[in-house]
Amino acid sequence: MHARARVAAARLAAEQVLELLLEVELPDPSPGQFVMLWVPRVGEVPMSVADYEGGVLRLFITRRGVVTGYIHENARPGLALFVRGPYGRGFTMPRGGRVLLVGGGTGTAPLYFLAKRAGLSSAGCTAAVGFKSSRHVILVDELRKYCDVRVATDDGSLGHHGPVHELAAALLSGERYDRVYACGPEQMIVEVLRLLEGREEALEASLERYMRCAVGVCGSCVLDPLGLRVCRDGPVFSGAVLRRLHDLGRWWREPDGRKRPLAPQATG
Amino acid sequence: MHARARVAAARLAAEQVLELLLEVELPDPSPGQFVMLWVPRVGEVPMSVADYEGGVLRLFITRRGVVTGYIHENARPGLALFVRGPYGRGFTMPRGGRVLLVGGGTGTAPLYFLAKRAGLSSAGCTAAVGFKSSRHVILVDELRKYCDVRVATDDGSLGHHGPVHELAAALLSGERYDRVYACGPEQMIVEVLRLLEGREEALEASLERYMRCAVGVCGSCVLDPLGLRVCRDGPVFSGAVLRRLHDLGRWWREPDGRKRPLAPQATG
Amino acid sequence: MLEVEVAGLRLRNPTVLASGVLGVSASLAKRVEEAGAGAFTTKTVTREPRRGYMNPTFVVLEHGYLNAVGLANPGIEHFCQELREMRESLSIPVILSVGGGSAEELVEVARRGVECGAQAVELNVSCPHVRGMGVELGHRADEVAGAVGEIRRLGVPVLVKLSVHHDYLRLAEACLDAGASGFTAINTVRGMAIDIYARKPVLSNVYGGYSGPAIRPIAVRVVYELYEAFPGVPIIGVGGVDGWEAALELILAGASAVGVGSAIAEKDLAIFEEIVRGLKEYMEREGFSSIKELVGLAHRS
Amino acid sequence: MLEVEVAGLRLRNPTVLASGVLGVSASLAKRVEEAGAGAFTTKTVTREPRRGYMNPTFVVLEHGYLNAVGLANPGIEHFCQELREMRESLSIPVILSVGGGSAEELVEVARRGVECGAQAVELNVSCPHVRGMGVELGHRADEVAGAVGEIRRLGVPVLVKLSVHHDYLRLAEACLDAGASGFTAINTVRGMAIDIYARKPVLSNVYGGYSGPAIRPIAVRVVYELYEAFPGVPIIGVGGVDGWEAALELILAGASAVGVGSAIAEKDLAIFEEIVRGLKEYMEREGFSSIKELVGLAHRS
Ligand SMILES: Cc1cc2nc3c(=O)[nH]c(=O)nc-3n(C[C@H](O)[C@H](O)[C@H](O)COP(=O)(O)OP(=O)(O)OC[C@H]3O[C@@H](n4cnc5c(N)ncnc54)[C@H](O)[C@@H]3O)c2cc1C
Ligand SMILES: Cc1cc2nc3c(=O)[nH]c(=O)nc-3n(C[C@H](O)[C@H](O)[C@H](O)COP(=O)(O)OP(=O)(O)OC[C@H]3O[C@@H](n4cnc5c(N)ncnc54)[C@H](O)[C@@H]3O)c2cc1C
Ligand SMILES: Cc1cc2nc3c(=O)[nH]c(=O)nc-3n(C[C@H](O)[C@H](O)[C@H](O)COP(=O)(O)O)c2cc1C
Ligand SMILES: Cc1cc2nc3c(=O)[nH]c(=O)nc-3n(C[C@H](O)[C@H](O)[C@H](O)COP(=O)(O)O)c2cc1C
Ligand code: FES
Ligand code: FES
Repeated sequence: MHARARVAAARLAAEQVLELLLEVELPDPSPGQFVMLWVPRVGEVPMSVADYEGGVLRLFITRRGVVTGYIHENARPGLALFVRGPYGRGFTMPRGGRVLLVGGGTGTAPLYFLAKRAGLSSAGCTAAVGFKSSRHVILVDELRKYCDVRVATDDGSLGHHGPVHELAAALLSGERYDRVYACGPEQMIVEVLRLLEGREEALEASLERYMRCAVGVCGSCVLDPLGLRVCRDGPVFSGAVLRRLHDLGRWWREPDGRKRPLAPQATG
Repeated sequence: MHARARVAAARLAAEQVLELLLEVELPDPSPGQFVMLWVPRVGEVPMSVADYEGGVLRLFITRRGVVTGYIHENARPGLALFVRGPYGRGFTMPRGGRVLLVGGGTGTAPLYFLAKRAGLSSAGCTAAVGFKSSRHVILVDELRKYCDVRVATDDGSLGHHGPVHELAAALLSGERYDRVYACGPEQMIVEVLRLLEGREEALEASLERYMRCAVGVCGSCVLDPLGLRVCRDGPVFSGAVLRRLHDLGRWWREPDGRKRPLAPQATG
Repeated sequence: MLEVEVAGLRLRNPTVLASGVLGVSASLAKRVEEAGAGAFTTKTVTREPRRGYMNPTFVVLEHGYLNAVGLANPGIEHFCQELREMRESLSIPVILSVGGGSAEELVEVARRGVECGAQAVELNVSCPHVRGMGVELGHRADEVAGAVGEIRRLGVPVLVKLSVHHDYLRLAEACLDAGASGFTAINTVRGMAIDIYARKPVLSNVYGGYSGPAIRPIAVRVVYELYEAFPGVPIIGVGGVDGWEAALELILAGASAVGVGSAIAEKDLAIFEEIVRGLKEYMEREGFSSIKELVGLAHRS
Repeated sequence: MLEVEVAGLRLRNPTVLASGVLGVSASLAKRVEEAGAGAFTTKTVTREPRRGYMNPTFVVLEHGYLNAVGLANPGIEHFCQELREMRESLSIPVILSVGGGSAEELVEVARRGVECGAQAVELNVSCPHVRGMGVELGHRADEVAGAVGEIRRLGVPVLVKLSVHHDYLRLAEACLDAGASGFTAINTVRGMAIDIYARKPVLSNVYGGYSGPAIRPIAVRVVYELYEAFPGVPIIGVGGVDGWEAALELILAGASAVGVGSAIAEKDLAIFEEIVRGLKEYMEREGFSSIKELVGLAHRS
């Protein structure tokens, strides 16, 4: 069953991105894990954990369709939402060494959670984060506590003008890292994977697929040809695995199980 | 479900009384508690725990009808029986002071278990135990390790000639005890209760009734007028409670729920 | 705040002792009242005494319980005395559970029971383990409805106890047409257990009735369906009530009161107070002033 | 020692992936084979693609699971490709679960499925949460039997998946007369859950199918009854298999093989090896040399 999660605070953190603080008792999530967020009579959707401390769960929710739209319009303190989880395998915690985080949009959230939980510092952590524009930026100031942060925007309104993988490319050309963590649009992950080809950095990246059960039973979220379930075998996968996933960057499995070409905007 | 209980040893301890040693993993029983012993395709009956140590459960089984008859005829090492429990409330453990045990027949078994678990010694414990004849005696030698034992037999073939409550009466007339524990035929318990009338000794005695569920649900074993269930509120009751039980020594509830006068031999 | 009216019976709180569980004697009835129950249902009583089946008749499973007691009961003539005593000593309503192999028998038992003091009759046409007196009867909707009609004339409320093994909506409708006052749902679900070391069925009767927390989702659904199909008709929700949350789930589904059965194996009679306290605290926390506001609330959008 | 034959299919061990659970792609099928399963059942496939219901479609309960996925599937035409890949990459048998609203539809899907490589057909006439394609179909025994007869002519074994919500013995008999090769029992049990704080049903579809350990006693009973009524007819026992003990209980009741479904939520694919190892060790300890000796053993005295 779900745990009741009362909205403690809800604010628009950026354009189309709602930051939710939910009071809810959960088994302690690890960075990269997600929860299923149920809005009674509306729907249930997967959301990455952006933080969990003192019984307060933090989520960043991009407005997309029915459920996220409803939340954007109705979330105010006191509203009861419902959560189950946390689910999935999160990131391997970095043990020393130099770390590069590559985030796109709300994909920055789980990376922030990772940086915070791992207690990273800008000596060991560089973060390249990309957004559509300066109005879409989230978590950058907070992330600076743990990492040396570089920002990119699609329209050049803040930081590097261009996709975030270009920032990553520049960083990678000047430096060797021990681990690279990526979360964001799947095309971004494909680019990062390409950047790391032939290099020694261990990559871990988080994926999204349509989900139902979230516990590895229904098969809705499976990735071909390895038969990996995003909800249980992921959502975080290693670079070695990602390279063998033919679906990556190409195919999205619809609720009926058919695959359609992955739209560029499939991820927040 | 039941736990499998393999017969490790089965021997006729006395006339019509089989001593069974069963290898079985159970939650540790306390003296006065009982188990439900299931013989597949034959039946299931309640049996008092006579000992439980090192994963070996000891029972003393008087031959009565279908189930006990089957066990008497078929129990040999290796036979699989099945046990659930332990159930019920056992005896309050004596904390120092002088203790009198009054046992009749296989009713001696739980008293022996009590003496052993409480670590009594003949300085603090006197036991009066009665049997039909010298051929029916069980546990007397073992009980001597913990108590000063007096034996009575109905036919005088060993010890006092007469019912065991006469022995108890004699002991009580010469001495004050802190606690009296009784287990045996219900008429014996009635007699002990009578002996203690107006005296200060705290009595605890164990009763038997027809049982089904053994967990306090079905109501088969209820005693009037207090509505006490032998399986759950008992089988051990205090003297104060016993005095208020009109059924005591008078009525036995049949499997159909009707009461019939308690036959003198209703207890082993 | 917890008082409810169920089919004309006034209950101080919505907990009811379910049939077959401790309902054999006035002495136990008194204890159940003292433990806090809102009403008391007797064990199912038939015309003739029944010994029931041989042990094992009850099995404790991981997620529930199995029983095949076999409708053991002393017969209505003998039980009459217990009923009289119950009425003398209890202030909570006494519901007589009635069983039998035919409409005639049901009516006969009910009539005698009402004479002896039963304040309501529950027709057990859904016992899953007694041939001829159980679920089969519930399949004969017309016959059951006939019995309902006649018993109704005795002037006491008549509840019909339903089973998932019936076409319960159809049976319910037939009974309502005949004047039934409400429903008790659900009886146990047919099930069995085999011991993997004995390699034999555990119950002497092989099959039995499955109860306990495991069957709650099934009970919730039947109650929800009944409430939807027959709004306003009182339902005693039974099945897997093992605490206040479970009780509340059945109430939200549409039950005006909830029966407590095999959970007594785990929590003993303390469960009644636990449910009452839990419901009260929930209502205070969530801002409800009467339990009636919660009945069927899950249906409203 | 664990090899079994079920309706002409040779299984290296008696574990089968149950329908609807991971059965959507050849890639998952391969993983299930690698995890040790003896056979693979696909998700139920219909003629047209189905999106299924909105989330929540799956609820984790205390004693089991509820789902109302709504027979989501890509439709047989699209699934054909997955079937071909399954046959290419798997060495364990692939059972195609077939759904539909009529005998005609069932036959059409089965025919295409067999063309694409399905080695056996399982008729899902017992999904408890899809109107028109579920349990209702099972109530029309003649129609189902008709479909069985036609599919039988395709030359593959036909299993019929039964539900407690049917008159399953009657349905089974009609199907056997029409040439059914065996049965799969049971499908999920209709149930529902209400969240006591949301005060709403959790599943978007309100009702769903109840699975997991809680339903095992119900499954054991259905399997036991089928074995008793139709000795020698193979049964895949499904319902609450969460380890080797549970698997064994169904085997003793009469199942030649056992389906594993929602337990994967708790134990993941490791459950197949766990069952296989557990059964082997049990057989060694207890002195059995072939699992076949255990099938239905609880019936013998
Ligand atoms: C592991 C994981 C973590 C996620 N974390 C976040 C996050 O932190 N912040 C965020 O804004 N979004 C996140 N998402 C995406 C988020 O789940 C979807 O945006 C959301 O489900 C859209 O729901 P909707 O009803 O508003 O949109 P709809 O109109 O229903 O659909 C819009 C899009 O979202 C997809 N979608 C809908 N339901 C689901 C579902 N159950 N599972 C996966 N995709 C779905 C649709 O396929 C479609 O592409 C995550 C997704 C996954 C799988
Ligand atoms: C708490 C308790 C502890 C007991 N401890 C012992 C013990 O240590 N040693 C011992 O020899 N006996 C003990 N008994 C009695 C024992 O349970 C019966 O002797 C046994 O059940 C007889 O079974 P049967 O099938 O052989 O006899 P049956 O022919 O079935 O019946 C013979 C007598 O036993 C009674 N009986 C049968 N089944 C039960 C039952 N399920 N519950 C209660 N009474 C039953 C009958 O009513 C009848 O009086 C105990 C009983 C109880 C209630
Ligand atoms: C030991 C036992 C005996 C029962 N006997 C009866 C009975 O005589 N009549 C009846 O209508 N229901 C009987 N039931 C069913 C219960 O009244 C109830 O419907 C069922 O157990 C589900 O509730 P629970 O999960 O709270 O136990 C019995 C149940 C148990 C466990
Ligand atoms: C998520 C889920 C989806 C299911 N889908 C189907 C299905 O499509 N077809 C079918 O015949 N059974 C389906 N079932 C039922 C299972 O095959 C199985 O009969 C049932 O779950 C009982 O087994 P279990 O307790 O091992 O889960 C589904 C079960 C679950 C949990
Ligand atoms: S969502 Fe069901 S397997 Fe991943
Ligand atoms: S044996 Fe069932 S209540 Fe005591």
